[in-house]
Amino acid sequence: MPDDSYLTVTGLSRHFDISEPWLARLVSGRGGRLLTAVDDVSFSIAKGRTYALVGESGSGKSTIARMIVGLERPDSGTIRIDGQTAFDPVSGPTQDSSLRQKLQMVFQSPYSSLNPRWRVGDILMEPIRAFGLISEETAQQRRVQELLDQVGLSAPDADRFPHEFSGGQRQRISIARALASNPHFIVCDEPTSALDVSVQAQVLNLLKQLQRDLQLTYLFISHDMAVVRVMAHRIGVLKDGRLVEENEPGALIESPREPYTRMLMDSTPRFAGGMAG
Amino acid sequence: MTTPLLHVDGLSVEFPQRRQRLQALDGISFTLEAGEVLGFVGESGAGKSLTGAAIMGLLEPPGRITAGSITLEGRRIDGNAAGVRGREIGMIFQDPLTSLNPLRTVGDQLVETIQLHLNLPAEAAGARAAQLLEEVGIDPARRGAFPHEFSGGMRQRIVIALALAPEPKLIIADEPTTALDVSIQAQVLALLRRLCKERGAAVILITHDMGVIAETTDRVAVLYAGRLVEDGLTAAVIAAPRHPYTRGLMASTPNLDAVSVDTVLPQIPGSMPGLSALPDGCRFHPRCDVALPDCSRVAPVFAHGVACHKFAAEQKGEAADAG
Amino acid sequence: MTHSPHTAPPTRLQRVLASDFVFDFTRAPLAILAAAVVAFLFLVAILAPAVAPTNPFDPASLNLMNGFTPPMTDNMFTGERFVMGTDDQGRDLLSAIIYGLRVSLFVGVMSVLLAMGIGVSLGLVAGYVGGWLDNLIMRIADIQLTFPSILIAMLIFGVLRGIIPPDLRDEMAIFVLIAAIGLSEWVPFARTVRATTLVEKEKEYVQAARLIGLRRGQIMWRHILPNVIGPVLVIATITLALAIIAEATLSFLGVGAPPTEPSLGTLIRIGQDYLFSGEWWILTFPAVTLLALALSVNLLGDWLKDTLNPRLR
Amino acid sequence: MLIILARRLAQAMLVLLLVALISFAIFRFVGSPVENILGQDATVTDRNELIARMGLDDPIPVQYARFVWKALNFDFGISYRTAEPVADLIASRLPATLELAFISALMALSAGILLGIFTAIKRGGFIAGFVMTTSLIGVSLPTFLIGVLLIWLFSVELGWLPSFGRGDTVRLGFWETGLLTVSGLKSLILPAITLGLYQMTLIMRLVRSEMLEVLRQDFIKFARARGLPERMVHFRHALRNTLVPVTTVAGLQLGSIVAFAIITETVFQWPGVGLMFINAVYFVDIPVMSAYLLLVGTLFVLINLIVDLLYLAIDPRIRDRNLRGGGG
Repeated sequence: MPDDSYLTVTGLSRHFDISEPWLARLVSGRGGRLLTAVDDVSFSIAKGRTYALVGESGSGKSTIARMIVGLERPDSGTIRIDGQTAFDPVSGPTQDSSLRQKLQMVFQSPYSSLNPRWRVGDILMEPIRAFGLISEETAQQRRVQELLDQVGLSAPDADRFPHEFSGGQRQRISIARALASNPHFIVCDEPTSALDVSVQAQVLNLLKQLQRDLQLTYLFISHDMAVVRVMAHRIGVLKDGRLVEENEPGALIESPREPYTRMLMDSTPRFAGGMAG
Repeated sequence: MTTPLLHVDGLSVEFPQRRQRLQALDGISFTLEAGEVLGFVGESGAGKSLTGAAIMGLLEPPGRITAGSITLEGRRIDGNAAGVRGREIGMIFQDPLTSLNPLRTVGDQLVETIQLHLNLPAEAAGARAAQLLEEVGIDPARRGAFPHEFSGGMRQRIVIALALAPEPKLIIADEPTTALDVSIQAQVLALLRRLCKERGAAVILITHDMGVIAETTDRVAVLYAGRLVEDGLTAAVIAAPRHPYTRGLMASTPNLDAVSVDTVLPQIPGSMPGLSALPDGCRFHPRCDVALPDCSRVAPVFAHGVACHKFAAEQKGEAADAG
Repeated sequence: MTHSPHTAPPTRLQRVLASDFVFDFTRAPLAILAAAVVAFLFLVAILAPAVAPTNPFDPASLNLMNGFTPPMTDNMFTGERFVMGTDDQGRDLLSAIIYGLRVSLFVGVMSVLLAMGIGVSLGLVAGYVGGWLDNLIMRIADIQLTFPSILIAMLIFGVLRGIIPPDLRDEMAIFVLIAAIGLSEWVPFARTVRATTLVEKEKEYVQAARLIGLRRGQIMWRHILPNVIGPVLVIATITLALAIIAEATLSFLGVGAPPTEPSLGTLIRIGQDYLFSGEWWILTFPAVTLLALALSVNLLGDWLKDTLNPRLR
Repeated sequence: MLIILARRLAQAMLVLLLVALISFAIFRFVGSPVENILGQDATVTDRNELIARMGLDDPIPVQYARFVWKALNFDFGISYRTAEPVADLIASRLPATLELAFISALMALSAGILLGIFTAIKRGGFIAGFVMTTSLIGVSLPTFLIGVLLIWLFSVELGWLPSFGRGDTVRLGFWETGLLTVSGLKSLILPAITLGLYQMTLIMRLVRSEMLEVLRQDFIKFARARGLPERMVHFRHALRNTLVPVTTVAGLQLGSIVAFAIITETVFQWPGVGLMFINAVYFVDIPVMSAYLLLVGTLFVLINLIVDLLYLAIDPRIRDRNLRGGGG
């Protein structure tokens, strides 16, 4: 593993128990069944870079994202973040809050990722208070305004409720909330798949700009090859829970080794002579 | 000149709300020839699905048509679309999960549609259903199965079979592949296009995806905030978009052929206005980088396949130069 | 909702006044009427000692000679007049109704609060924590739901009566009644809150809260609870009507409010005995009050349901 | 299918045992059975003898098992109040309640479903709106008040129908029916309406809201888009899907008719088990209360079982989900 890797995942696996209830099993004589959602996945992300996991629904990409941030427990494998062990099979997940503070997540849906009953200011304030980052009230307010500014919103927006914003603006609020705990690493789980194309470009550009300004490391989850192409420094292709191919974007797209990768690209609609990025 | 298959003229749709009336469609006009595949493209809220629903006479109340006419082969169908629904115009919706009645077998639902529209005896209708299933790539032996026993892609094939069953002249497909995985999307679109071409049925394909438009349609109509902003042959529009919105929409679509991760994507600032806060003049002007003073005051006239003051002014300039 | 980034956001009051909720209310005459009736009845009940012509519990105010005086007629012995007439013991019916309303509303409101407290907490826990706890709570709810709440209330009432020594039974009756009705009505709250919690818990804002290390209790209390208030409010209103009716029913059956603290149901029970002999007013006035109360609360509940869930209109 | 049946049966048994446990707890721990039988001034030896005879000194699980065993043999003990065997008491009164409940349920279901469909399809129409508003009065009117008002109108003022009792009855084996005599039928009318009206409004409102929910779904829109006429959309597609959820709740409502009969029976002095129960509550006649609970519990579990199986028969999705697992 290269020394500059920020996140290293080794042999990550996750199974879901989809067995029938015991009585039905008893009567039918069938044993339990496991669904393998993630199967022995290993990769690492260099500091300040974007690694994209691309795959279709059911490929296990979201499960990986959730395991890395600690929302779900892996069955096996290790996760190391910034030199610290975040999960290993022996000691389980670390409860270290300084580690948790370093990783954040931006979710897919701009509608359900913000609590509709909370004002934007309170939403942004929550991580600041939860991690005890700033104790003084006016400094907290200042920080909220700074965050809003960073994602292209204005100070009075702090007093509004999420439903007063468009989808793109809500996704900006989501990003601001992720930034609130001064993270080094952000998992972006399909952050633009629910957005309109013209707004998607804004959000993607914002993520890129923040990466440059704050030296952030991204794990970018998507089903869209074209989006991944413009975002990632390295791409991993997932199929049925396995990492089938991994490469630099240019090389991957020009000469995919796996037929699955080629099929994914061939079925991505594009327009002839298309406008290059 | 022969009568076109479908002619929509000045179609306006309104949704009365608590405090105001929202004008969801404003003066949409277009023509569709038999066998043509026309794409409607636009972002959410642009009114593309509403246009489809209005043609079918399936606007959700309290939405209603306030102006304009819809003619199918020279007959007015606005106001009495029930007569042509299914029989002459078929429709396919976005979500194949919910489009089929979960409590009845797919064969049942097919036979029901066939018998209703084609007046066939039960046996012939059954045979016809089996044949249709075969055509969309589903084993006819599975006609006794319930919708939940099929995968998403299979279900959308069944929906296509249902829409084609009465041999309609026009199919309106409203985001037919948005809910499906990319690999299945391409197959379903290809199937839809092939079956319609074979039967000489025209298609209105509603989508937000420029790539889908480029690969599937003959002609494209671009909608923005309830108005038609550009209309033309797909190849021509993609090669040289005339409306700044079309241009921006295409430019901001990420592309597999991008050069490097470090480039900034071209973007349109802001977002499409909600129906309750539509700007005066050209509805795109607050986001437009080439807006003229007139744009904020006067709605541009739709001419030469585009509704744009800037384009009209350039045309005039060229004409003057030439003259 | 329109949004322009540079105007100052409206204040809380402006927000409330401009909300669709208030807008719809001002355009629903039936809802306004119902709200007015409910508010009036509540006010009368709260101010009972001040607004009732007499205190029906004060033996000094009773004159047996006044018994069975029809409404708005001079009593043939004493010459007194009563707006709504009197009952068998010469009690002023209007006063009895006002005090009865007080008992009915007190029992109704308290039992709804009890049911809501139990139901909302159990629903939140079942929905959010899940697992065997969820299974246990929901099985109990299922079983209880199979039995109509009035039967459950009667059963609880009967059991509590069995436990409480006979000499305390009348004294405790009101509280037994509240416990019986409250315990019989928690299930709809729990089921709705659980269903909403199951939906909310999967939403990404809850996961975002987990990511910053909030504990389960904090997430339930701060994030999920505010989102279940809408449906809980609707159920609370409907349950209030149910509780008022349940109380009246129990009292009518003679297993509710004690004779020392007659509720509307008790008054109707008394009135029924005199229906055959032509003293119609003893039954009619309490019955009309009860109906007006239950109907208004139901109308409000119905309107709330439609407004908070506009798809159902 | 067999598996589901087995699971449902097992669940039903479990619930029944639980109901029996509550019933037993009431029987055993509410008040003192010994005092209730002997009175407060019995001697210690008398008491001890009774305790031993009733087995009250055995371990609680043994007592519970004995209670269940006795209940299976229709032995519910002796009423404290009338000193009759509770089983005889119930047997003599059950036909009256069941006849009343059956007629009311029939009325409530048929009228409720019809009106529900009508108000859903004609939503926004004048008559449907009127029916809906009126139904709210139905929900707000306590059952006992409906009864009292009916008595007032039809018995006191008009004198057309009897105000109390069951009228003449005919004995058919062990079953005493009032359905075969004119006076029996006349006596049934008012109580049946009283009992059925509230249930009818509930079922009507339920059917309406379920049907509206179904009518909003995509497959209905797609059915219209396929050109199916409204009549077919409503009756072939919407109605069946509506009846799936309605079945469950309607089943529960039917069950509750038996319990609501308590109120009606009190108002009309109808000699059924409800009237028996209310007297038991009033006089703290524990054995009767506990037996009634057991009886009603069994009835509800039975109805639930039938509803569940009906559900499985109607909805193929449930059938498969249960077979494939994940249910519970």
